Amino acid sequence: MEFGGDIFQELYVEFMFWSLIVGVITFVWMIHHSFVYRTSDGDLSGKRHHLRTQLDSLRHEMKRAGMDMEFEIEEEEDKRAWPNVDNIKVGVFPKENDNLKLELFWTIIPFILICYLCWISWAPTDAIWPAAYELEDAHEVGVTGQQWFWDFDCKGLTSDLCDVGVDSDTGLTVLSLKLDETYILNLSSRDVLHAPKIVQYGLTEDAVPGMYTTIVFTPYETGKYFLDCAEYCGDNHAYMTAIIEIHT
Amino acid sequence: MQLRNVWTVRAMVIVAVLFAALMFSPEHEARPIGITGVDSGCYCHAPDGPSGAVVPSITLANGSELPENYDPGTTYTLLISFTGGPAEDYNPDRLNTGGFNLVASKGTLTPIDNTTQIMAGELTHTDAGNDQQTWYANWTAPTSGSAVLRLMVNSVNGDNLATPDDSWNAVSYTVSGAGGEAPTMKANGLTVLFSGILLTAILFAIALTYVFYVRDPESFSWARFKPWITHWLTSTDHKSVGTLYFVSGLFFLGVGGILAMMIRIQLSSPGNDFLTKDEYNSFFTLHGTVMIFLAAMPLINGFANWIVPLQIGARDLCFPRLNAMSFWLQPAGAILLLTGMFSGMGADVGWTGYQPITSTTDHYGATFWLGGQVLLVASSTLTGINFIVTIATMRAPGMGWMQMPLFTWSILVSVMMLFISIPTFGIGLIEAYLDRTISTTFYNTAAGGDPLLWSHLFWYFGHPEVYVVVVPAFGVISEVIATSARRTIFGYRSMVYALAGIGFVAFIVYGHHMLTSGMSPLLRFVVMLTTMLVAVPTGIKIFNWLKTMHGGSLVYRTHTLWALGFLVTFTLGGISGMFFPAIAMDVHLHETYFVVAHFHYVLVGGTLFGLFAAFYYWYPKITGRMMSERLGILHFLTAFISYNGVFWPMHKLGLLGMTRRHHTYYIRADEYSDIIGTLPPEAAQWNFFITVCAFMFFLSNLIMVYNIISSWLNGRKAPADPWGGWSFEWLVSSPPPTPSFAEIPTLLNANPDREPGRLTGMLERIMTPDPGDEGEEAGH
Amino acid sequence: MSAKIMGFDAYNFNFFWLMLLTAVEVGVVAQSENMAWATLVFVLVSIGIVKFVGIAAVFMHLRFAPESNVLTATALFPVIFIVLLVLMVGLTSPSAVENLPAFCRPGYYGL
Amino acid sequence: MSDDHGYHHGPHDWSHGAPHNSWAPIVISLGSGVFLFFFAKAFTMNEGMNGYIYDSAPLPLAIAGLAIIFAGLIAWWKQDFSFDGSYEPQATHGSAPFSNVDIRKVGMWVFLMSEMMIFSSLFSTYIRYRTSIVSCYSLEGTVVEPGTACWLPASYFIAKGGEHANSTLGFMPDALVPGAINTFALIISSYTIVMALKTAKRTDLEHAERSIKVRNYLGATFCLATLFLVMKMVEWFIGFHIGPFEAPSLLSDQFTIHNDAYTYNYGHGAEAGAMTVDIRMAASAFYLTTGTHGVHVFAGIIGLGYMVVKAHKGGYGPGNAVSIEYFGLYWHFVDLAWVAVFPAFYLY
Repeated sequence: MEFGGDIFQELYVEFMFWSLIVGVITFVWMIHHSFVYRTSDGDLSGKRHHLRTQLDSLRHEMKRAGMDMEFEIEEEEDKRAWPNVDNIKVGVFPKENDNLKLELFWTIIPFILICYLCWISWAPTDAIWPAAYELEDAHEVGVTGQQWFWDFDCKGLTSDLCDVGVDSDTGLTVLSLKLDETYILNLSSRDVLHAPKIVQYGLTEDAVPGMYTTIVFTPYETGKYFLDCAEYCGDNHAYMTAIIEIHT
Repeated sequence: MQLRNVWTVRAMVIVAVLFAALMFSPEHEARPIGITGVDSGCYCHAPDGPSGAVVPSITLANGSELPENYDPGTTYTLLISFTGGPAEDYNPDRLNTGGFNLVASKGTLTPIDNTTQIMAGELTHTDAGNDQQTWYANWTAPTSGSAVLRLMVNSVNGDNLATPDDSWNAVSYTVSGAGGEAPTMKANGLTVLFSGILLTAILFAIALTYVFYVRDPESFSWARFKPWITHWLTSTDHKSVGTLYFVSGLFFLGVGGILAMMIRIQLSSPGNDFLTKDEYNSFFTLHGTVMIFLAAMPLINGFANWIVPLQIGARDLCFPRLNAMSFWLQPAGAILLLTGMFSGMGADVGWTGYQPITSTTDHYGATFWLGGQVLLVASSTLTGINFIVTIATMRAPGMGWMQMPLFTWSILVSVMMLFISIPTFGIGLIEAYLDRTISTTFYNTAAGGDPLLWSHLFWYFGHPEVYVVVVPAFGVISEVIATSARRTIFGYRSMVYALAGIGFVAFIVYGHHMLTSGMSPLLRFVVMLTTMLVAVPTGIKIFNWLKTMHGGSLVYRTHTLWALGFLVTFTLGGISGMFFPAIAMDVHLHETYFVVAHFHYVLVGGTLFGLFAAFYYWYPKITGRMMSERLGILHFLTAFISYNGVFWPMHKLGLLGMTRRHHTYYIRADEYSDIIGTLPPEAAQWNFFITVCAFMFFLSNLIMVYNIISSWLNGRKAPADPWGGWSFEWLVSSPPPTPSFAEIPTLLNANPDREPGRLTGMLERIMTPDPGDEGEEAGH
Repeated sequence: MSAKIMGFDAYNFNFFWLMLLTAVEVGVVAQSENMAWATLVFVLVSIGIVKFVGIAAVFMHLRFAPESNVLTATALFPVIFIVLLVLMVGLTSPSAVENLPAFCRPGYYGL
Repeated sequence: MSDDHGYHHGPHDWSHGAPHNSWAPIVISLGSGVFLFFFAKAFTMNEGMNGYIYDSAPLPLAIAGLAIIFAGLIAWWKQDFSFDGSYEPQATHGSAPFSNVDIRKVGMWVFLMSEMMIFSSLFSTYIRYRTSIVSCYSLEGTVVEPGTACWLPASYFIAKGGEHANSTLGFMPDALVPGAINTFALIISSYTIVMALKTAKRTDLEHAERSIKVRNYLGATFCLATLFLVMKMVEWFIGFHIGPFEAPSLLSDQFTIHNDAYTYNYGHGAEAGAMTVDIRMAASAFYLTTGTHGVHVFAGIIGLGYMVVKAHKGGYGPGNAVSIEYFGLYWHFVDLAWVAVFPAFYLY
């Protein structure tokens, strides 16, 4: 199983796909422009003709706009190493350079994209946050955080369904659960915020003192899984770990 | 031509050398044992407080008392034991009777049989040692200083659960040593930090003094020095205050950098003990706070102070004394923030200061940390008033809202966000401050307090805050790209609307920081949808910047390079940001290094790169000297590459589930080898690589500091308009006189016959001055 | 600034009514022993709003002054953010995820 | 370098010859730093042998911090004292829609924006807790788990008279008297300050006579503001024992932030009973919000003190009457905040 669980993987691949498309568009565009339109002072390498024509068309426009008075390209302006396409001048708000269609285009297209992304990230909501009525046959297990250890409570489930022990190699607390059973991990805390993070299944939820939060957890592979604390809780934050062992 | 062919080549060579150095740097071995487990064995079986029934004790193996004074270096065999409690009451067969945990402040503890073991530097029992009430261990006395042995035992009824009838107790013995303190051999994190800060401060002071000396030797007679220092302490001129902002901002950028370096040393290998847990926690807390509040925002304020009045053609901000005050509140706040560190009790709560740990941590530095931030809130409020009012009321004739330079617009938007959102943060801080002092109960869960209230108040401010620090960078990039491409910015209006859109959206998305926090599910759902909206205005801006280059003639100055670098890193950061609002992904990515990578890509690659671009762009205007392009390009190449080396791998680490704010991490090796979800061994190599790159990044920025100083002393004299910008700051000489404008200029407009769209027209009817007023003098 | 409301000087007029309303407020509360709290709250809120408007409009010169309109706009600018603040901070209560309202779920739409 | 003394353009501080440099900012800032530092040191509870203890030794230093702030304020005022309204800076013609509005007025309104956010944050806190914590007040007849945290609003003591419901004065609970007086005091003070503004603008009076009237109006405002704070102290700490009125203070009613086992007498007659509940949260919200408002009043008193002195020296005339208006804006806002705080915390 890949990190983060299956739903995460599916979404991740989808998002990566669109990210790559956006990234490639942006970077190709940027690299192209920053090479094609490059110059350096005192040199119009390559683009002189292109720019000159632009300049002439600009002059022509301004003539039509009757602005030749104000917008005569002056001597020193003309001697400048680079053509002043938009006739930028200190103290003058420069000629506006925009294109409503284009701007609307890259307002709407991203909007459609994020609508799609919202849609696909909304889809698995029921799987991540199941409604109460979907959890009638789920087993409730209490997980209480306290500086700095996890305190599991099987709430009277049979030791086959849920059992608490100590791992012989690492000395960590072990919560052993049964494969393919749905568990509601009922989180709370005795002192400060904690957050059990079952890394491999990509599940995190804060354990908040004074209230109950839940993680719905359906193990679908056997093994010993690592659980650590994802909400900063003091000195031994890093040592606040446990093991969830899934058996058949 | 020259520029591209010669200097870049040299820079490339240096980068190649750096990479070679990286490649041949000794490959790092994951520590064979990984990390060994929890060291909290002593709280674990007993939820309630200590009980007097249990009597722990430490004696020497022969039963005699511990000595008053130890002989340095000798090894004592300790007899650790306890009596009383459920171990004897309910536990006749003496199974799982209990355990202990012994901490020695000095000296070393060593197990002598299989009943005891060392976990994370503390001595505790093993499973084999579970069934007894006495244990033996060796304690080797330190060379000097008095040692405290703190013993905690618990006496349990053997059911492996934390039931109330289990109980524990603690006792400490102090064995004073012979002779005084000897220097410890191990590098103490705090010592290193303070040496670093002290070094930074001294170098800074020397550099500044040297610069001022060289620029004006006479000022070093006391007669001249006194008015000089008095000016800097009391000036309310926006330029002087801006310079003060730069000085303090750069200094604290250094401090935050040193903190980051120490964090990276600690993480360079799993189970590293370079920092203690306490130090590590305080360091990442203060790294965040210092970088956001004392480095990024002062630098932004520095540019805002310097450039905004020049750009809108005003002689100064409208409330200069308030402006000076909002600067001077910052050092005062900074001292408070860091006070705790000086006593090794710095705030250890993370820059978010989540409750209830902020109210309950025994590091009293946290109280001062809160107080210091209250001052910073006051400072930001004053800054807000000043800039909003200045930009709203002191614009030169002819400069309607839709003719303001984009940097001014970005400052206006960011200051608006800050100003509207920061009072909530202030109230949250005051509540927490009072909780810690006069013990009100806002975040005391026993009294019905709700820790999430703090998260709400904090993030209602905190999310606009991250835009507050990045939006000015947008403004800078807009100016730099347009000027370097010799074009007007593409889609000025859509840029403005995008800025405003970002400013508003910031307030309705803050909940995505709390998607796993247990806040109202409905609100979580709403922010999951709204958060993605942020992508639209930022996308508009990025595409407009790219389109601006089209048909332009891009000249590669240092600030151009930084702007392009900004485009790369900020696009990457923005894309990675799209992963969080999706709940199914956030539950995995929450509080992992993927988050760290994301917001460093946005804050360093966004804000800091933008600020660097601004430094190279406006330096000539501010100092009147041109900056060295050679050093600038060198700085860009080294910094950009090492920066990506630091933060790109963090994405991978985060996806693998490396959790942030841990002072160590778990490698899938040895006894962890069969535990799925611990980090694969190569993660240790990646962390080492990150550390090396982090140091390269840190050092590469010294190039800019050197560049600033050397160019200030002997750079070419700068013309009024070195880059060919259009806004008013290029109208005045470099450096600008005081007051900047002998007479207020009037902005001309190159688009007289432009018929606006419907929305624009409506806005313009409200917001553009009547033509009749053109050319009149501002003020009275 | 000597504006008139119904012939009276604006300040005096406003002052008179404010005093009266406050008296009513206090009186209502004094009698609140025998009064449904809904009524109490309703009275308090409505009187509060009236007093609010009175002070802001007359004493703070959001009426009867040349620049009143733009300043009123300035004063009303934060209202949207205040509404957001009260909605998101004041009126949400923390809860576990299975309490997500059904209409937020794909299953609710048979998806 | 302070070479632009008497530079007669630009902002308020530059005009009327006020020096361009000022010690006030750095002094005030460091003063507030000192205050916050030693306040924290004095009031941080350290774990002692038996429970938590305060160490009040640094308290004088916290007060010294306040003194430093005040010194900074005086430095500030000395620069403004000579301001006679000439060169009142106005928005440039270019800056629609604010063209020609006094800049200080805009500044004051922008400042009030952040004040609004401050009070709405406080109210969000209040609403969140009021709606999420079960209210003892509405529990008449029902018994919650003893010792649980529940919400006992201050109005239980103030509006309903709490233990002392049957008041000697027939029509209202005694404990409401200070709050009622405060409400009227604030509204009257709002009136007096606009009257001060109106008078200062009158051109039909001799300067001396006008100055006296203005001083009297401002003085009246000052006294009413002081009365407000005194009444607040009375209601919190001292209690109200005048004539027929017999109202104990909230302190003597045990309505304090440290009281985690408050004995609450609920119901009347048959279902009457008592239980211990934890009312610290209600008390915290009450004292923080009303305290914040009180701090605003205190700041207003300090400002009024300066203005009274200036008016006494004949400092106000039609030229700079607007200064009174701008302080008035702040003062009216404090009144507005009270209009919201009084019903929410004292009456309901």
